[in-house]
Amino acid sequence: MSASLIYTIITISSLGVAAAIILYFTARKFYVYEDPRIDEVEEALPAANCGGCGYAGCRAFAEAIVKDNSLDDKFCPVGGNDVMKTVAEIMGLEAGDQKARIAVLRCNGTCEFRPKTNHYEGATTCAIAAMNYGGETGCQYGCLGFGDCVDACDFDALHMDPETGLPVVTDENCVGCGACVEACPKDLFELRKKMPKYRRVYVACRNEDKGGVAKKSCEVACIGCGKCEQECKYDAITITNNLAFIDSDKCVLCRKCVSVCPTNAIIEENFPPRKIKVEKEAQPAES
Amino acid sequence: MEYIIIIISAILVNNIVLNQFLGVCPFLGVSKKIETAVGMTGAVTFVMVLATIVTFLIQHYILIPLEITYLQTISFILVIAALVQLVEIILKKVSPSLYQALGVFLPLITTNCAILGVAILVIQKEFNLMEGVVYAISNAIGFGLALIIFAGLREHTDLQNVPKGLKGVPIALITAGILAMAFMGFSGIV
Amino acid sequence: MLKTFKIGGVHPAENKITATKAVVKLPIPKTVTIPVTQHIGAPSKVIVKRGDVVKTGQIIAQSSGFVSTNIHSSVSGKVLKIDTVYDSSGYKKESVVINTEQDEWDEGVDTSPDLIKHTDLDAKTITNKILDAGIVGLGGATFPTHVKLSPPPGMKAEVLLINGVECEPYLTADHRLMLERGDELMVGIMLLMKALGVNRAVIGIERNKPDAIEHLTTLTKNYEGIEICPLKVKYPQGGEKQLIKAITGREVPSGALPIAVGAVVNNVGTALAVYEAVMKNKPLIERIVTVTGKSLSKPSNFLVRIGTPVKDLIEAAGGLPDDTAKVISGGPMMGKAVATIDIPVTKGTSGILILNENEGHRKPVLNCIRCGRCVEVCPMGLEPYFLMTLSEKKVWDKAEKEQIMDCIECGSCSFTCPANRPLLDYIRYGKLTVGGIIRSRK
Amino acid sequence: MDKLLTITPSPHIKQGDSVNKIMYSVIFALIPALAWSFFIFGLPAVLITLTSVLSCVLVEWLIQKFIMKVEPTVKDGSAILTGILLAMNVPAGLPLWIMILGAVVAVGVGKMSFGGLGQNPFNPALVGRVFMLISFPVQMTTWPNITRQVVDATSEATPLALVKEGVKGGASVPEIMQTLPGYDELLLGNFSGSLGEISAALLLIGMVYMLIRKVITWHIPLTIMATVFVFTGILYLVDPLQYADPVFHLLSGGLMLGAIYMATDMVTSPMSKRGQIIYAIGIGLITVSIRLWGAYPEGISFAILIMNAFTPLINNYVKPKRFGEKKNG
Amino acid sequence: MNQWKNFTKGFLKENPVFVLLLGMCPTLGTTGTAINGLGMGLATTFVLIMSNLVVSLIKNLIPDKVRIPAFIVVIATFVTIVEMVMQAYIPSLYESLGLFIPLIVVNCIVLGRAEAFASKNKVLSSVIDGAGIGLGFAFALTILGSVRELLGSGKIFNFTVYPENYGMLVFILAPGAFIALGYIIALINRLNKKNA
Amino acid sequence: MLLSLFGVTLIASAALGVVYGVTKEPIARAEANKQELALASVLPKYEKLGKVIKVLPVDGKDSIEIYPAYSADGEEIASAVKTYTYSGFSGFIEIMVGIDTEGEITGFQVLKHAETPGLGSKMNEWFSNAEKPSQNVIGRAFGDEEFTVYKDGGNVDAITAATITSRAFLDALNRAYRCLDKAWEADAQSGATNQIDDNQREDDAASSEQ
Ligand SMILES: Cc1cc2nc3c(=O)[nH]c(=O)nc-3n(C[C@H](O)[C@H](O)[C@H](O)COP(=O)(O)O)c2cc1C
Ligand SMILES: Cc1cc2nc3c(=O)[nH]c(=O)nc-3n(C[C@H](O)[C@H](O)[C@H](O)COP(=O)(O)O)c2cc1C
Ligand SMILES: Cc1cc2nc3c(=O)[nH]c(=O)nc-3n(C[C@H](O)[C@H](O)[C@H](O)COP(=O)(O)O)c2cc1C
Ligand SMILES: Cc1cc2nc3c(=O)[nH]c(=O)nc-3n(C[C@H](O)[C@H](O)[C@H](O)CO)c2cc1C
Ligand code: SF4
Ligand code: SF4
Ligand code: SF4
Ligand code: SF4
Ligand code: FES
Repeated sequence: MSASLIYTIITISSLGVAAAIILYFTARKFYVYEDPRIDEVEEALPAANCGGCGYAGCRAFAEAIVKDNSLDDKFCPVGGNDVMKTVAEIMGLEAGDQKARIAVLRCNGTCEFRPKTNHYEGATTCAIAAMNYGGETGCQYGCLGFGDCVDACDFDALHMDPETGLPVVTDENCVGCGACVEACPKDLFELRKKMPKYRRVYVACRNEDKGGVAKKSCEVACIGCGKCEQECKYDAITITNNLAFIDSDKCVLCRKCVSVCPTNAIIEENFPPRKIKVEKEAQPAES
Repeated sequence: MEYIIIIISAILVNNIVLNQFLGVCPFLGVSKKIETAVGMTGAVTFVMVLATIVTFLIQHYILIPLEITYLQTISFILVIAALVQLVEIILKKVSPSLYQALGVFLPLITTNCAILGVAILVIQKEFNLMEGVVYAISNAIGFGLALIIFAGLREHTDLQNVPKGLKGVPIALITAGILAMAFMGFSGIV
Repeated sequence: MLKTFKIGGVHPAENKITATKAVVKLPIPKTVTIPVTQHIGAPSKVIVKRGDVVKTGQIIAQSSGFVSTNIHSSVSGKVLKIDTVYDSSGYKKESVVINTEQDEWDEGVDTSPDLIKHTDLDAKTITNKILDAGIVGLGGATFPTHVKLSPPPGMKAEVLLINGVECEPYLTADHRLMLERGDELMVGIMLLMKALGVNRAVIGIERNKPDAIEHLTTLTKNYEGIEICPLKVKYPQGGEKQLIKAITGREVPSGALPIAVGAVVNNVGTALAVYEAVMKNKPLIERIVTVTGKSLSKPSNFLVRIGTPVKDLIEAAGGLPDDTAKVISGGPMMGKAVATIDIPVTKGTSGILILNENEGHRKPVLNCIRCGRCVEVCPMGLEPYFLMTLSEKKVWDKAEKEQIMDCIECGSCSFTCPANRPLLDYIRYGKLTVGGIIRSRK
Repeated sequence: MDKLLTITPSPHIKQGDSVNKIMYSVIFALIPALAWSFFIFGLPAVLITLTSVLSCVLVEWLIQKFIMKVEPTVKDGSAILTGILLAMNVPAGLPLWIMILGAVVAVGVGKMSFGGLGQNPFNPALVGRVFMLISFPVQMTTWPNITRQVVDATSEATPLALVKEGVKGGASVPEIMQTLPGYDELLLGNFSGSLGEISAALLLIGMVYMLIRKVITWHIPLTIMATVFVFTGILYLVDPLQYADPVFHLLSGGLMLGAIYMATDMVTSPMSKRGQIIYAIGIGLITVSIRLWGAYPEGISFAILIMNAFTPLINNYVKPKRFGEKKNG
Repeated sequence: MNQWKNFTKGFLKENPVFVLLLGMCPTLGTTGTAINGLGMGLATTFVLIMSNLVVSLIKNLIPDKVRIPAFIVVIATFVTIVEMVMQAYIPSLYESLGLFIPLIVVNCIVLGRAEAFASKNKVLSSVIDGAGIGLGFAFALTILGSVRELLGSGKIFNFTVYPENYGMLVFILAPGAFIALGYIIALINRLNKKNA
Repeated sequence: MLLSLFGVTLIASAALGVVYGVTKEPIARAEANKQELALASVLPKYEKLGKVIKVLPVDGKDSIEIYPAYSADGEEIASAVKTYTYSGFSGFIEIMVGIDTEGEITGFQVLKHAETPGLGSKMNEWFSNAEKPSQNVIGRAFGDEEFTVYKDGGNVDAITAATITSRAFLDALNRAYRCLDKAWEADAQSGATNQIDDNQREDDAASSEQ
């Protein structure tokens, strides 16, 4: 028994130490330069080498992170968020302190405001419809309503409103990632500065047609009349190509422009109801 | 004949992943792309054979003579871990291209039950060294076969509209289950 | 065995209702709307302004690059406005709207019907005249013809192929043209041969136009170097690469132009336009348009001025039937459905097809059952079902590797799919995106 | 304009064939063989088939309606077809509750879990069959006695099983053969087996119909038959005492059913013709190997499932000839 | 950190089997019956707790370069101890778990926890972490074992629920393990999503 | 660095050695226990066991162990035979079977097997089911004929859908009896020496140990 105890100790210790020594010398002899950050990142990872990240082990994962210099689509299930945060620090990849943004839809062309002029039967994605023509209504700038943006949103912040045929942003969920901006072939989403209580005032239209034409195709189209531009004291509104745009970094939410717009193209959201109701009946309910 | 039985048994009948449940983590982990699966197969074959030889020698020339076979687990895992790292270091220097193809999978292999499992099974089944090597190679091939087929299936299902709840791992497991079911057709061949 | 291309292909019902209807010249409309993008390539630059008085055949928009061309007024009158107007693309395009006053032609245009057979012009001059006349391919792609006639350095055309296939169902414009304007066509071909410096031209015609084959075969006796090649009826034989394969047996490599195998392909309409431009100084301001459809009361072939509203054509063909579901600019396989008939005829308008409720709707889309029919019929040897899935899931790198860019958008795949999959819709989207990715890499 | 025009991208016309037509043609092609088995096995066969079809359709309908929440598409006939084929793969007299379980697995696991029609990598009916075979080996290999003179209802083994057992027991094949039905009977189906494996001739008639209707092409079924014929032929020439002759192998067991109706399932077989040939050769080889050396007397189900698993790989590496591709261009 | 949360996270949110998909081999290989699954789970729990304990104790004594080998030695030691103890006192379980006992040493969870948690945290949290994750693992194995046993042979923990004849053998065999786990994970994903 | 690693391994191995020392006995006891339990379950009540006899069958690689059991009065009442077969569905099966002096089976227990759960694995219950005489082997005597399954013209009902396992099981039993028979014969011939010589080409090497 004591003999076997001694053998045990000797065997294991010498195995361990021999392994360490051999490794040490081979490592020196076969040294290859590598980005030191790889080691650092690897260090931060749990070394479980489980392949759960989809890469061939922790080192491969670390290499991929350093090589791509980004953490998109990369996640270590063992380490979880904590580890990923550490990795982000090592890589200097922190999201910086950008201003919080939120997505708004610059189209209010609901079925009611925007009469249909044709009927589409092709593949039901906005991207494909947009490749083929201007859309089911007279407005070739407006929402097509097939929800590419909804599919693109990873945060459950968008859904299609079956009544209006337009996507609706759920303010609480939107993280301002911009996926919807990318996805919309009509470029209808804008990331605007996030204001307290999700309040915002914006021109919900992208129609660049001349006033008459625009109005004909959609009741709430911006006709580029310029009244809001004159009304705004903060120079937040500019008009280009018959279309007004409110710069969210300049807008102070005074809401003056809203009342002067002859077509109700400017939308205010999440404000308490005004004292005197200015025929706003047509506005869709806010989410 | 002995060898043929060992080979067929390890590859088809008692497939290491689908039947014996060894190496399931990499089977699920690196089967998202066919190319990765092929690389992994190469690496596993290499390490499995090497590890089987080394552990065989340790068992027969150290543990058994000293009557300390209860140290099997700890000494095998130590040796395998060191071996994998050694191979990795050397490969990186000697053949960067081979390293790119196989080496990146090496760390994953240390914690792959298949390697240690086969090393232990070779001892348990009382194979001699040659049989052990053949057994290791066959198991590696069996692993690779299952892995590559599975990778193909997963690339396929990833492009299908699998119901939301089953997307990803669940459907992969179900696919693996049906694959295992199909492989049961081979049972009894040896 | 009749010649044809080897891979894939389909045979839709031909429905050539208007094959026996002689071309009718339509009266000049009251106003014409002439978009400045009627061709592939850079839009032309408008050089007239509101209130200008223009003559028929006068340049109103100028070529703005090598791959671009001139645009001429098709009537004489006053420019009413320059505005954005819907065209068959479904988007508003910059257009010149002209109020017709009378039909006064630009100087130098020979409007007489006499056939002129001989000219001493050299290749360069011919090509320049083609550019001046604003000629683009009339086979559908509207690719500026002068570009095709100037092969890139190092490449040499060996044979000119004339596309008289007209494989699209319903359309008969080219068929009528071959029957009625055979001699002018032949001269046009001789001119193209001269411009390219080749001494052999082959006209490919499908066997469903036996009268055209017979007529042109007799004519070829008078023109040296021109042959007729009857072809089996199979869509999309008119596709450039398929036609080259069918006639010469050569395959244009993936991503390469026809010139890589020494071929240049032109449509019969293009050849006629070349004749008129070179011999008569007449720019491309009119074309033959088939107006057809099963429910239409008077399907016809018309000779119309560019810029004529499509509405006028339909009126002339008996008016829009009540059971109309779809109006298509072009043929049923490759044409574009239009949202409104208030659009003008452009250089690329080969036909106006009116589909009724029975044939004009898509059926519900089912899951792909992987029957492989789309693969079987794809003339490019692609796997449409797979390309669609890759486009749907946005796996662009793989789509590129699967040669999505080789798709010629013939629509055989969607046509044949038993599950009614919108294959080509997605493949087009994939091509657009992958094309963008490839360009941005360069 | 008072009426809205319809817009779709091109092409604007469609060929007439549809998924429904394809599925119902296969069902139609199966009718002779199915009717024959009803005649041979009587009421139990009818019950089994009804149960199977109804369960398959119901499972699909329920899953689509209540779990996936999409418009049910049972009308397309694929679930009915799965049900019929599943029934044709089991012995008449199988307890109905097993049949129902098999149908649930076939459609629920084998098909709907992957997203429904066309998305499944494995043949659903075979998933169901193999599931039943592994789970209920006893019931699945209890064949009703059809030699109607004998009164007792003990089970009768299939010809394949008899040969296999016999060879294992040391008898030589020619000896065993004498106790078996002749080729004419195999062809016409007067012996025991699953519902669908009793008459090679009627199955072949169905194949001809499907070939004419262009529902399937010859590549898969004929290659499988040829492979089996050649492989078993070679073995037969080597040792006729150990191995049965190739015609016997072709006509017995589920080979015909599998080769004609199940291996050809377009959803789970390769796309390109070259790929289909590789796939079919694989099925042939595996079938024979399992028949001769495996634990199961019949191997075609497993062989098809295994080659189903290879299908994505085959699709990945065996592409149709591209236009403009260098080879013989 | 909130120790209770630390403990319970292993059950659903960070369940090593259902969510993290680690240690799949024993998960599938030892769950033919509920009791085997439970046994395996507890054996692993023991190793997890002990190795977490020791690792967090010695974390400051070990230089980084040899950290992994040292951890492996620690883990392997406890695995061997479990092995010997089981062999001595519960030989029947030892036999039915077979190869999977020594294989605990390569279970990614164990090394992963040692590295990711124990080597960075205090002793108490490390032990709780080990216990939580380990019991989560045991919980998962027991569930899977019960489901397979129930469907396969009509029993749970050897207690007959319905006659064995109606059992679906496939669930005791390899394919059933994959399939059952697949559906369980789908279910758990759904639960986790609802809770989140 | 090396030192700390050395330290860890040192402590670890020491701990292991200690645990090994502690569990060595119980492990051995557990093994012995198992053996005893098996013996007790297959044999009728006995007082003490005799010397183990090892017999190497001609068609096997390993010897078969025979444990003769004696009653209180020293009379041999039965023997437990640890027998095996390689022809199971998954190969090796090891069985302890008790056979009394009349050649009747007093009990059996499957010690090791890898047969399919739910099929071949049912050997223990199947062949000892007292309600089904056609499949129960306990109480049956080995005679001139060996046990075979019905399918092969024999007299034992095979496990449903597991004929292969059943054949193997009976093969192991038959082997046990053949060896036991041999041992008895040798006993009868050469008295206490336990030396057996083979006249039915059964065996050539047999020896006895403690
Ligand atoms: C960017 C571009 C460059 C081209 N250059 C040439 C050329 O140099 N020579 C030529 O003969 N055709 C050229 N083509 C024309 C194409 O080969 C083809 O004839 C044209 O796209 C119309 O073909 P389709 O009607 O079959 O679609 C070019 C086309 C494109 C899009
Ligand atoms: C699918 C497909 C079918 C086509 N069919 C015809 C046709 O029937 N007739 C034709 O003249 N051009 C057809 N084309 C256009 C030709 O490919 C080619 O562009 C044209 O013949 C070149 O002549 P052009 O530049 O004078 O138009 C087709 C193109 C495609 C892609
Ligand atoms: C996966 C699988 C496991 C099997 N396991 C066994 C087994 O453990 N024992 C056995 O005798 N037969 C087993 N068989 C069945 C045999 O291969 C064979 O079918 C059977 O023994 C002969 O049928 P019978 O017993 O009904 O006459 C198994 C079959 C398969 C496919
Ligand atoms: C020629 C042909 C063969 C088929 N064979 C099968 C079959 O063997 N099993 C099955 O479940 N469905 C079969 N189907 C129906 C259908 O394709 C199958 O249910 C799909 O796999 C479901 O996605 C077949 C269909 C066709 C057209
Ligand atoms: S995609 Fe991003 S920016 Fe758009 S709604 Fe969703 S979270 Fe907000
Ligand atoms: S906002 Fe854009 S992406 Fe979203 S539905 Fe409308 S058109 Fe499509
Ligand atoms: S034709 Fe349609 S159903 Fe058939 S493979 Fe192609 S896309 Fe799928
Ligand atoms: S549209 Fe493209 S993919 Fe479809 S058949 Fe034609 S070339 Fe092939
Ligand atoms: S537990 Fe991870 S590979 Fe086996």
